[in-house]
Amino acid sequence: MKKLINSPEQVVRDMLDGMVAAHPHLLKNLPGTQVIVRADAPVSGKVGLVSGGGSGHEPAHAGYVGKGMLDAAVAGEVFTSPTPDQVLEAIKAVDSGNGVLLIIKNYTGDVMNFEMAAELAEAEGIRVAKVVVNDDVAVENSTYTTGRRGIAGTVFVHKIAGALASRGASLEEVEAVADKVIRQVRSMGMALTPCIVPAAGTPGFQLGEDEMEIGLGIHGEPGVYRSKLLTAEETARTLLVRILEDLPLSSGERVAVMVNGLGATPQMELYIVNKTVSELLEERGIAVHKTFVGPYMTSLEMAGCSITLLKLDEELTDLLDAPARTAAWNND
Amino acid sequence: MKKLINSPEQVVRDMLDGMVAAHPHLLKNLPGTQVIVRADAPVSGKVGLVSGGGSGHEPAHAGYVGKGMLDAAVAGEVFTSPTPDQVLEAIKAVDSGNGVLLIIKNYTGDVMNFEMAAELAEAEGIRVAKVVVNDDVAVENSTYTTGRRGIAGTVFVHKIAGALASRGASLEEVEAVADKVIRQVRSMGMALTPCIVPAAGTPGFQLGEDEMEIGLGIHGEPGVYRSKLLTAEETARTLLVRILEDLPLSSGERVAVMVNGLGATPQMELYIVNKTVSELLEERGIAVHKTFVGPYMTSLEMAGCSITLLKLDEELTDLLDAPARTAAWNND
Amino acid sequence: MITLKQMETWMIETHRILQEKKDYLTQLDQAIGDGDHGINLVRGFKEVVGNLSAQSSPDIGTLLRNVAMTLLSKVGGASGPLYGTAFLKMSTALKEKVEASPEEFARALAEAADGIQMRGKAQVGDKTMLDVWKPVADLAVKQGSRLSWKDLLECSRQHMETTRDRAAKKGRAAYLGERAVGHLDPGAVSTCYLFEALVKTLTREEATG
Amino acid sequence: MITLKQMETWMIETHRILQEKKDYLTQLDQAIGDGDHGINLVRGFKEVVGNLSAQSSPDIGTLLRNVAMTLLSKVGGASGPLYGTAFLKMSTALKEKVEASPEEFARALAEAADGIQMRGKAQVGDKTMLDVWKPVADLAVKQGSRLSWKDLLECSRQHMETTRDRAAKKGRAAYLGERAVGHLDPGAVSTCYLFEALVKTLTREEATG
Ligand SMILES: Nc1ncnc2c1ncn2[C@@H]1O[C@H](COP(=O)(O)OP(=O)(O)O)[C@@H](O)[C@H]1O
Ligand SMILES: Nc1ncnc2c1ncn2[C@@H]1O[C@H](COP(=O)(O)OP(=O)(O)O)[C@@H](O)[C@H]1O
Ligand SMILES: [Mg+2]
Ligand SMILES: [Mg+2]
Ligand SMILES: [Mg+2]
Ligand SMILES: [Mg+2]
Repeated sequence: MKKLINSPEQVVRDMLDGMVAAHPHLLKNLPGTQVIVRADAPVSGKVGLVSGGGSGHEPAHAGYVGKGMLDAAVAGEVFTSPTPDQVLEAIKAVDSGNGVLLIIKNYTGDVMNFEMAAELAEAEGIRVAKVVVNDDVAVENSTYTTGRRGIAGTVFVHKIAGALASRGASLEEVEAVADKVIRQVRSMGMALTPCIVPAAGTPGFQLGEDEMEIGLGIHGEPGVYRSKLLTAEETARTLLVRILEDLPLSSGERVAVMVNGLGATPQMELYIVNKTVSELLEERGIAVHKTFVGPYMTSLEMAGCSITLLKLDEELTDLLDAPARTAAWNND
Repeated sequence: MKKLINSPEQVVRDMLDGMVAAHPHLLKNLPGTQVIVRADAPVSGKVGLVSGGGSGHEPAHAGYVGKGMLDAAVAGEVFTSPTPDQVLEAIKAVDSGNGVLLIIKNYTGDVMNFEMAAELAEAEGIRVAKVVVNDDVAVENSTYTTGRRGIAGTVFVHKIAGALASRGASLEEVEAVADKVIRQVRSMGMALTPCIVPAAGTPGFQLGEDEMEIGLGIHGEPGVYRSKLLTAEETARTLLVRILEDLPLSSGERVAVMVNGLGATPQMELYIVNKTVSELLEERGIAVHKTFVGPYMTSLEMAGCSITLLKLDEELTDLLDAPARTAAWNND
Repeated sequence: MITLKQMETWMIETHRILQEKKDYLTQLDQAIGDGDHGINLVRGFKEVVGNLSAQSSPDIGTLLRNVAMTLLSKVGGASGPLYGTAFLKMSTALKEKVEASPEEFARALAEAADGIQMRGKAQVGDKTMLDVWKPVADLAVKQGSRLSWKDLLECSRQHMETTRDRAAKKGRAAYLGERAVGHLDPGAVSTCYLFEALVKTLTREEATG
Repeated sequence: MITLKQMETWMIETHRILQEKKDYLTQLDQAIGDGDHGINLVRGFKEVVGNLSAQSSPDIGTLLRNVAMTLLSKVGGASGPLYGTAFLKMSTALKEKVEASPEEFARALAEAADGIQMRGKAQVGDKTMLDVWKPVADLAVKQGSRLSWKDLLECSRQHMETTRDRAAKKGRAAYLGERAVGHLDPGAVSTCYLFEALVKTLTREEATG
């Protein structure tokens, strides 16, 4: 295991410290916790937005804390949902009396820990709403099972719900727009290499030199199936076709695109993937409003990418374009 | 070699296409070239800024083309300086009559190719000035040898010269401020893993599981020496101490910090490195004005990082903070 | 009767086994999950054991409540709320008891299993820890005062084994579909260790005490 | 006399050898540079050879000028401007010639070597291609009309070998300091191939023609 770390036990603590040190005007750490909140939290008159999950997805989630996006991010251990007490601290720190929306990625652990925190917060008189992001089309969308995972599409939920909240909308309105994004966003990922959870010290799975995993999440787990190594074009096509099966788009409709790097895939390769994505969308007459290419929701040092499409209407377009200023998302 | 590419011969072309497809409002590709220019080039009344070099450093250099930074970026083959004819096309495309500044990283090839282009442009009546960035303290600063390399500090030159140019300064003024940044910026890098030039297909060097390279550039070359694997703290200290030997800073002075990822090192590890950087600077009483953590100047899929310090005065601070809007740098 | 002291020893023994099996649990979770199950539980039970000396509990209910709160705030992931809920339910069932009869303990196990089901919304057969908790609790309730620890351990091991040949419906393994078949569920295995520790504690003390 | 046709064959032969030695040049450049030297030169000379049929040149000067322009616009890196300059200088020295005497060719080589030195600002001994160009040109000028292609090749090989034991002062290898000692300079090796191709072309033609 070759990593720039001090010790496997310390990675989350050190990372949060290094992050706050880098962005002191944007972020602060709630003392004694793994919670990062906006430097100016709680923002009065505004619904608070809290997200989080296991660590190892940087810049998610603390990189999206700031004006126009999240108010707090709760960092669990690597790939391990944060505990209810930590989420509760985040909720309390960002509530200004207008209620708090929890943006949860659909994993059993995240859902249970955030739910328990919500129960505790409500017991303390704070209004809490929850949305659960499940954008990964690689897995079956079934109510009998865990259902779909939340992956990179979550960042669009942060952005859009954050924009509406910063305009002073109510908790119900912010929850509704978050739900709308969730209904209209789909993603799928693949990996060329596994990653190593620092405390485990060994890769989550083994891949041959000529193999790749298709349809995997962001926790170093294996994918839905293994494939021969594909070209960038074949890879993009495979992921995009599956997404479009699930989110039928007619010619003339508009989307936002995210080509997300999983941690070790450089910008060059992501742009090569985007070339095909943009060509395939153009072929189908689907208009691309904006494209985001980079490491937005990673899986430690995994090599690979995911593709996300968000179907836009006027409201979502306007909120996506609204200003935001965070460590990892900056637009004016 | 596991990469998301279509073929080794096509990586630069595909990457540029994918990049322009992602940022059509910001960037355009000069037909028949590997030159990316601002969508609104040439900007009238403004000195044009041209940079570039081999590919494989993405988001450099095209990621810094846009309002407040570069007007054009010339992409060579992977790790290979672009040819004079390409650089000439860039110069011609961005000159609005106010002259063009070439920002060159100090490599024999880059210097020679850009110089030849400058000669050709001058023969066509365009005023051209050149600055050569040599921020890498890992190598001896000697006039008898090639001298120091240009690495991540180059991005600060783009930002600051770009800001001054966008305020309508003259070619001489823009050149002078670029030179000032070059005098005040120092960097040093390290790697945990080598990278693979696509057309070569094999790694540039081999490293054992418990080894790292210290003091290396951004072209997949070996470093100045090989070391046992160090912790993030030891690594940060090693690089920073060497930088501070070369750029003595007294307590109370101000710097901008860049912790740059080489391509495969995720944001988590970069923040862990930054924790130590910020602590060491604080110990010495050096004030950090701003910190940039991320993949700004990469070396394909190399794992590792570089640290850059830029000594600030009032002028540089103001220009660093000035608005810019490019694919990889966005502040308002 | 089961004593407060035995309950404490149970926690120490659980921590010891988990520590010993940490890498194995990691491997199981790497195969069909995200590789952190052993790490999560060891982090939690280490804290539980550390707290035992710090905060001495007057009764079993208090002890198990402290265990629950520690697990809830230290484990995280899916197993944190699930084990936390299980211990919270047991603590309520054994509230203020300084010792417990086998029937009382069996009822506490049944409450714990129901708590896991309520919290995780899984069914038996979904390839989760519930696949062990539920049959073990049912057996204990059925045997009542004639509760055999040997039978309980046997039952726990057998049901852990049943998770191997199933596709998962809940938890991370569910994402793998058929690819999960052939692998034991890590939470079922850790549950089995919890019961091993229990049986080892109770039978050892019976023998010596 | 050296003919226009022979100059064309020289280019074809150079491309053939470079193609054959591409991986070796890559390895040499990986050891002390960035691993692209073979790739760069093959890209350039492939284009040179491709252009031979497309644009037929009336004289040696024109041919070598076309070669120079192609190398300048296709090779890039350090070797592009250097080889480009070398051929540009040769083309000027052999302007409008349809054939060249050994003395004339020797003078062209001397111009080329000076061009490389002017462009790259290196000294002999800096562990660059100049370490081969300069002594080879000097020898050719010295021998003049009695120019022995065998001696020229010998000289080129010997001086290529001298780059092995030096630390580099110019080019990327300079960054490595003492770590570069023990490795041949890739540009010196490719220069040697250029001369191998030349000698092979000229002696073969002499033999048959
Ligand atoms: N809905 C559920 N109901 C019961 N047990 C579950 C459920 N989801 C997951 N589990 C259990 O949790 C275990 C995984 O725990 P752990 O690895 O610590 O958490 P995570 O899956 O969040 O990484 C699984 O092996 C399974 O036994
Ligand atoms: N200043 C110089 N003068 C002469 N030759 C040089 C100089 N710098 C580099 N070279 C030659 O160029 C060769 C490297 O070429 P190449 O690998 O194609 O370019 P780059 O170094 O830009 O990757 C070196 O082996 C050396 O022979
Ligand atoms: Mg987990
Ligand atoms: Mg090169
Ligand atoms: Mg797990
Ligand atoms: Mg080279």
